[in-house]
Amino acid sequence: MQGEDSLKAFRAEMRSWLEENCPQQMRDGRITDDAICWGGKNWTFSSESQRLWLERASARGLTVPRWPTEYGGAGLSRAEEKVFLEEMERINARPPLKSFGISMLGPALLQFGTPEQNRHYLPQIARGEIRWCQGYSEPGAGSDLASVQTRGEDKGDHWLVNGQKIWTSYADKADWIFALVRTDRDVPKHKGISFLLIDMGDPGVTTRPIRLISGASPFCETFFDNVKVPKGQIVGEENRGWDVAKYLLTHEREMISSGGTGLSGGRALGAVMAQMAGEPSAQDPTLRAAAIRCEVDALATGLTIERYKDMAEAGKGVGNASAMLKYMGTELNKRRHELIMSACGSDALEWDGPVGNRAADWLRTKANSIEGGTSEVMLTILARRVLGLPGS
Amino acid sequence: MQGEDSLKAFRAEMRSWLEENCPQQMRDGRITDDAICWGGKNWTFSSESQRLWLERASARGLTVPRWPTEYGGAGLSRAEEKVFLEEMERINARPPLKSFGISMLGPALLQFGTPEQNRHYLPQIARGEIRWCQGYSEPGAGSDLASVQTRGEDKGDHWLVNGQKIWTSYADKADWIFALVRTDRDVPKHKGISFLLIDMGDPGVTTRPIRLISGASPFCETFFDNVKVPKGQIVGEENRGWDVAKYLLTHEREMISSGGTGLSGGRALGAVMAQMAGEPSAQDPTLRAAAIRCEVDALATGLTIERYKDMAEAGKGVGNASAMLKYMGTELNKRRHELIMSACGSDALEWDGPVGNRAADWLRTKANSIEGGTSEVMLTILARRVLGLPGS
Amino acid sequence: MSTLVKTEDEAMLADSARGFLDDAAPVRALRDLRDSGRAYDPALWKRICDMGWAGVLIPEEAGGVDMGHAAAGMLAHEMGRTLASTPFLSSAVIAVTILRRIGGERAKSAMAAIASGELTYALAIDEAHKFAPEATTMSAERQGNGFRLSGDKCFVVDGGFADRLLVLARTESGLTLFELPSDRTGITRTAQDMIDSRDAARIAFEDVEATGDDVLGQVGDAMTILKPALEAGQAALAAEMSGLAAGAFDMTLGYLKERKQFGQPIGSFQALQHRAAHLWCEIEVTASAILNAGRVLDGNPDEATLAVSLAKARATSTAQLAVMEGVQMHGGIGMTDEYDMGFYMKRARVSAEWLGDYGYHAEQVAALRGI
Amino acid sequence: MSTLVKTEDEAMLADSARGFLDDAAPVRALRDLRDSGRAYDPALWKRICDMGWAGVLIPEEAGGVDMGHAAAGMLAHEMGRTLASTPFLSSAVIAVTILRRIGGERAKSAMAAIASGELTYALAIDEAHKFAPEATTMSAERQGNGFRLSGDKCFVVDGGFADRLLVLARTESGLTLFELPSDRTGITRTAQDMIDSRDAARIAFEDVEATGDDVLGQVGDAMTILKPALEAGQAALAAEMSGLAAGAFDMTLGYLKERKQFGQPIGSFQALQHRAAHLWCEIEVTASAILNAGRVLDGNPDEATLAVSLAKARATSTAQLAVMEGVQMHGGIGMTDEYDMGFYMKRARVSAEWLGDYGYHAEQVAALRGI
Repeated sequence: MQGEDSLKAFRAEMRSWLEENCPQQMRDGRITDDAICWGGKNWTFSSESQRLWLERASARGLTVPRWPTEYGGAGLSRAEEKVFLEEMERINARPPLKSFGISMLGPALLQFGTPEQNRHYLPQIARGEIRWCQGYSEPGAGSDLASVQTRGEDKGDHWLVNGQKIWTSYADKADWIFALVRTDRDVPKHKGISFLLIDMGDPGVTTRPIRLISGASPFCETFFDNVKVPKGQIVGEENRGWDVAKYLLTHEREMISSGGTGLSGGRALGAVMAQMAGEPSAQDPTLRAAAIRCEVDALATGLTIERYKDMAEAGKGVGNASAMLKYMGTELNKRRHELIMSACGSDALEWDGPVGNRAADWLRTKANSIEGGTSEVMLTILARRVLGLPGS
Repeated sequence: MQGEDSLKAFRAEMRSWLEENCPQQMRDGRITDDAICWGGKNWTFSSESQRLWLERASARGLTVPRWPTEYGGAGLSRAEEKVFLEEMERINARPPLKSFGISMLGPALLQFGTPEQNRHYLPQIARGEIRWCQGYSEPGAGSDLASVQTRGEDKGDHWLVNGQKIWTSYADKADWIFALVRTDRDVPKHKGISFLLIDMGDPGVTTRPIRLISGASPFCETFFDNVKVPKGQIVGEENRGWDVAKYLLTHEREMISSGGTGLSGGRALGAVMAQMAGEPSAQDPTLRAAAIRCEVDALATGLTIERYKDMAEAGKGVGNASAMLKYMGTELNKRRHELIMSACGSDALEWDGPVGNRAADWLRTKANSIEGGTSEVMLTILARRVLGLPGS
Repeated sequence: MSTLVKTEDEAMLADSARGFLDDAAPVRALRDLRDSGRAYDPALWKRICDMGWAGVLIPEEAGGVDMGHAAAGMLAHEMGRTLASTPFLSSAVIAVTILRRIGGERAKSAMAAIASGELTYALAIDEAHKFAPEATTMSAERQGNGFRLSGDKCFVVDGGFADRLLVLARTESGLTLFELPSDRTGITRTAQDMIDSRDAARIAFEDVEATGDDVLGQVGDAMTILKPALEAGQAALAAEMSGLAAGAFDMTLGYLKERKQFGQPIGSFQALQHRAAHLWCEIEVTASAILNAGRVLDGNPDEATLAVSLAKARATSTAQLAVMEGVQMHGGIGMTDEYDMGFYMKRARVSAEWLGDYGYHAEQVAALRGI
Repeated sequence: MSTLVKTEDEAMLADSARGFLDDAAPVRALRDLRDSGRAYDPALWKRICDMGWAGVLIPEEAGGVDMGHAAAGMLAHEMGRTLASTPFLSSAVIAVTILRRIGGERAKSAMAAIASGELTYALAIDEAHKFAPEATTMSAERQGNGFRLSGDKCFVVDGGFADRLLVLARTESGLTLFELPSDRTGITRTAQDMIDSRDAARIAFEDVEATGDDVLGQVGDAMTILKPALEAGQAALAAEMSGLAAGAFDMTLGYLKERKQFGQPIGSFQALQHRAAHLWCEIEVTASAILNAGRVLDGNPDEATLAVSLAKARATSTAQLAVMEGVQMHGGIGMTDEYDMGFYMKRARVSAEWLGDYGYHAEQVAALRGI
């Protein structure tokens, strides 16, 4: 554990760094998709402030605060990261960069990548130069992620990849994809899978956006038609890609769970309700009671994310229990958005109405408990692997 | 359908009959176990009023309003019964008699009994002379009701019964029991069961009360040790007792579901809360919101019981859908009592405290969703038999 | 004595409605409307009027079939099942209930025009994000023998195309209901881009002139005629939502039986079975509240508030549960626009708000039950 | 910087407490007490004091081990797991927090007496069916240099046997806290027959004389010292309830694995698996709120209200879910007195009410979060 004094000094340092470097325009606390900087080769900054903020933060390693400095991070401890995030929160700063490279591929590379791979890919992620997407799900597979049909034929120095992925987030905007590919069809389904990195610009890769009920198309279908993937672009061992995928799913669960919960993270539902709808307490006691219950649960869930991070830091692996974070976090987020819709009443029933696109946000949350493993899959993981209940 | 005029006349008739015949003391609306007249050979009336009320009501057939007059009923139509119950409710009258003979055995006899059996047993039930209990469950069987081990050996003119029942309500106070007994062990388990009527006074029948978490002992274990049951005491055909049991379970479900719900039946939760705890609305908005939701659901559930009765009257059998009434009614009753406990606060935390024995009532409700088929069994029945979902 | 069972006439009506709608107005029709940038199909409404549905509450002498509110609910239920986009609630239920109460020749001919499909109505009542008629601030200032109306309405369902507007405004002596042609000078309608792909409008009133003839009922006493109409509308909307819940549930049940995962139909998994069974129970219980509301409106309309609010509250929570379970049980495919489940979810949300949300109606129940 | 993980010292304390309680105070011990007509076992408390638990919040110079509120919560958690009937919360948490704030030699020797088990305390605060300290009406009238107390208290937990009573009463200048020996003239204690088989009493005060020395803190300013003590008590009670939930859950999980029905262990049924997993999630989330409350009380006690009310609210709903699922999943056997689950259910109900129920604490959270 770190001394209070050194943390106090670090806090002062961060506070003044943020004061000097975070552009005023980036201090509006907006974390909706349209306000976020996703980076990538084709990224168009929404403003000069957004560009500046990414440039300055990544120069200081603060797009990926806990990564080693040699890979573009700031090498912060868990306690320091907490302080940094609290100081960000204090001035309502937007995150300088958000990406699947940071939240998903990065952690997997740090665990399974070769030093060469890490030196090559991680700094590009940290600087927001390459935008990544994830290629796991396939049509018809649903919750059965390991039933991978996309096939990689061994051609000596490369794999020849053919097949189709679905639910690839922002594949149409991504530069690269990390994908599960079946490289051995003669072994049980969890065995013969490899974890490959594929350039979306390669010949044979095409995408088609999927229109969602919210009207937006954050997901795509992605097609591979005789795509050549050099052997160096595998993470982990050949046919052991499921290990990488499982590790990464755990991270994904934590990420999805933490959307806007927590004592310090995210704005309270109550505040949103009051801002949106005047004084709901006076107007609708039923809604207010539900909002209070949601707030109680959100605060406790936020603390649980903190606690699990603290446990991980203390070397107490949480393993399958991370399914709890995913389940509770996403179900809570759905409840929260139902309540926000209620608070906004008919103002939220229009696309881009007087309170913004609340309806699209609300509809988007319905996918939370499906993507990255459904709530039902999470509960089954917990029942079987954490509680040790028998199979049927 | 009956004409409005004839019903109006009937209502006037009932009103004046009740005015003349229902003793003042019986107009306090109490329906808790200790206020109810259960009847039976050893019944001790709690007051002269209680005795008189039973005598008068049964003389008029109104302990079993819908049974034929030849069997001690009043032969009322469904619409007339509704009117009668509304008039009872209007003056807050206690039911003159409650018994498993009325709610369970009677309907089974009316469906499966011989005319001789009906003439013998039904009038005794209607007059509250014989108190019945139910012998279905056996130790260890739990929800698997058909796994009957109690055995009846065919001895020519009688069966020799040996075995043990559990969860027999008030067996220690009952005069007779209707029980499921295995009379053929060589056929699949639902087949070789018979439905027998057994005199609890016969040699070899003993009971042992089971103490519950509420401190009360409404249930017993009942033991049969070489009990001789004459062949005439079977309801339905030999080895077809499961048909009778199933028919009766449906009735039981409806009965358990209807405890205190409905637009006209039972007092509103809100009234109880206000009476018990002053103005909960002012004191605890969270509790009030939950009470309102409970009231909404209780009113709708009560209407559903009405609707199902109307459907049955119209010849539209509800069959397995009655599992819905049992499930919804009992879960609702549990919620209601949780809220009543909350409304009463620490006053309800004593046995026989300043608000009576609320805690015992509350704990008693926890059995509602277990006895007569658990909520889980009801949901499975609905899923498989009503919704047609496949077995696993 | 009426019972909580469909009469034979009602059952026939509901059956024929189902047959017609499955054919003429499946969810696909709403999707096509949306994709072509429209919210309403006059041809469909005309066919429906030809079948007499628009006259379900209209006396026979005015060209209706006069079957009552329970029957109207059954039609609404069927329209909910396929998300048929029609002005049934605005015109055939709300406007008709008002006109019928008012009576007289003018009302009679207006009803005849509704029955035939010649005229459509919309109710302009909301001014902010929540249903709160008593809080209406739109002003109707006395001016000579008439009035001058100024203010803004929103969430006027069917207001984008309706021929006539029923407008609640505040005069010196209190709330007053006006009937105005929607093209009267000073009225500006702006279509709202609604998530349920149905019609709704914001309507601005700028010094709109109204005469005494435009007043429905008594000046300053709108609620006497408006309250029964609101309740009729709420009950019919609850019925529509119960149909919506049933439609979403049927789709989900079909998927549970057909979709395989880990080598088995997902409907064989006990957790999903229990949730589906629970949802079915909620739908059944709500159905009772809906039918009861119809019966009470038909038999004792001045004492219908409890029954109606009960129905709308239950329908709201049940429909929301049905669509949430529907999307979740479908998994990813339920999230795609290509699949119909999303249309159910979006319509459930809009209906949840229209004419009073769960909290509004729960408070009505609470007040009447002394909680 | 403290984290939401047990320190090594805390983990050792919790482990040894679990070992001791499983052996010396399993649920069986509470059952035996009840069956012998007693609510409290002084011998058990003496053994616990000998291990130093009563001194967990007491400074070392007063004979304590001074491990803080998080550690106190861990002890309470373990006592909750086996439903150990002890005056830990009343004496070692609530009374000690007050005495420690007051300081001085008298407080120090009182704390030493608590640590050794020589003295027990009870908090006499409730006067009606709900926790509402600010609404206290019991009067403490000025009389010479002292006061004369009159009024009735109820639900005084451990009040049947405690040596000393902490009594909240209202003087002319406001709420004032008194410490009185429970045998002072004019005090009458009546045991309440509690459903959780633990000790509680109604206490009547009839012209009870108190001197200025009997006042804790300032006259008219009880809340300054009482509030931190209430919060310490609420946090420890929440921790006890989290232990109760864990104990009930462990028993249920064991049953799910062992009990067979329809030829399979019932824990293999997916619906029960999902419900068990959901309950486990709720327990885990509540555990975070509990540990956080302890950390905040230790680090920033004057800003602990949000953390404490969050913990008590979550602990209440979680414990109630755990015992309801526990009884239901056990089926009939869970309803019998012979089985231990009922003891958990009854204790959960009493703890739900003590020191503020869900609604009370939810309102505290709402007020602090601006809802």
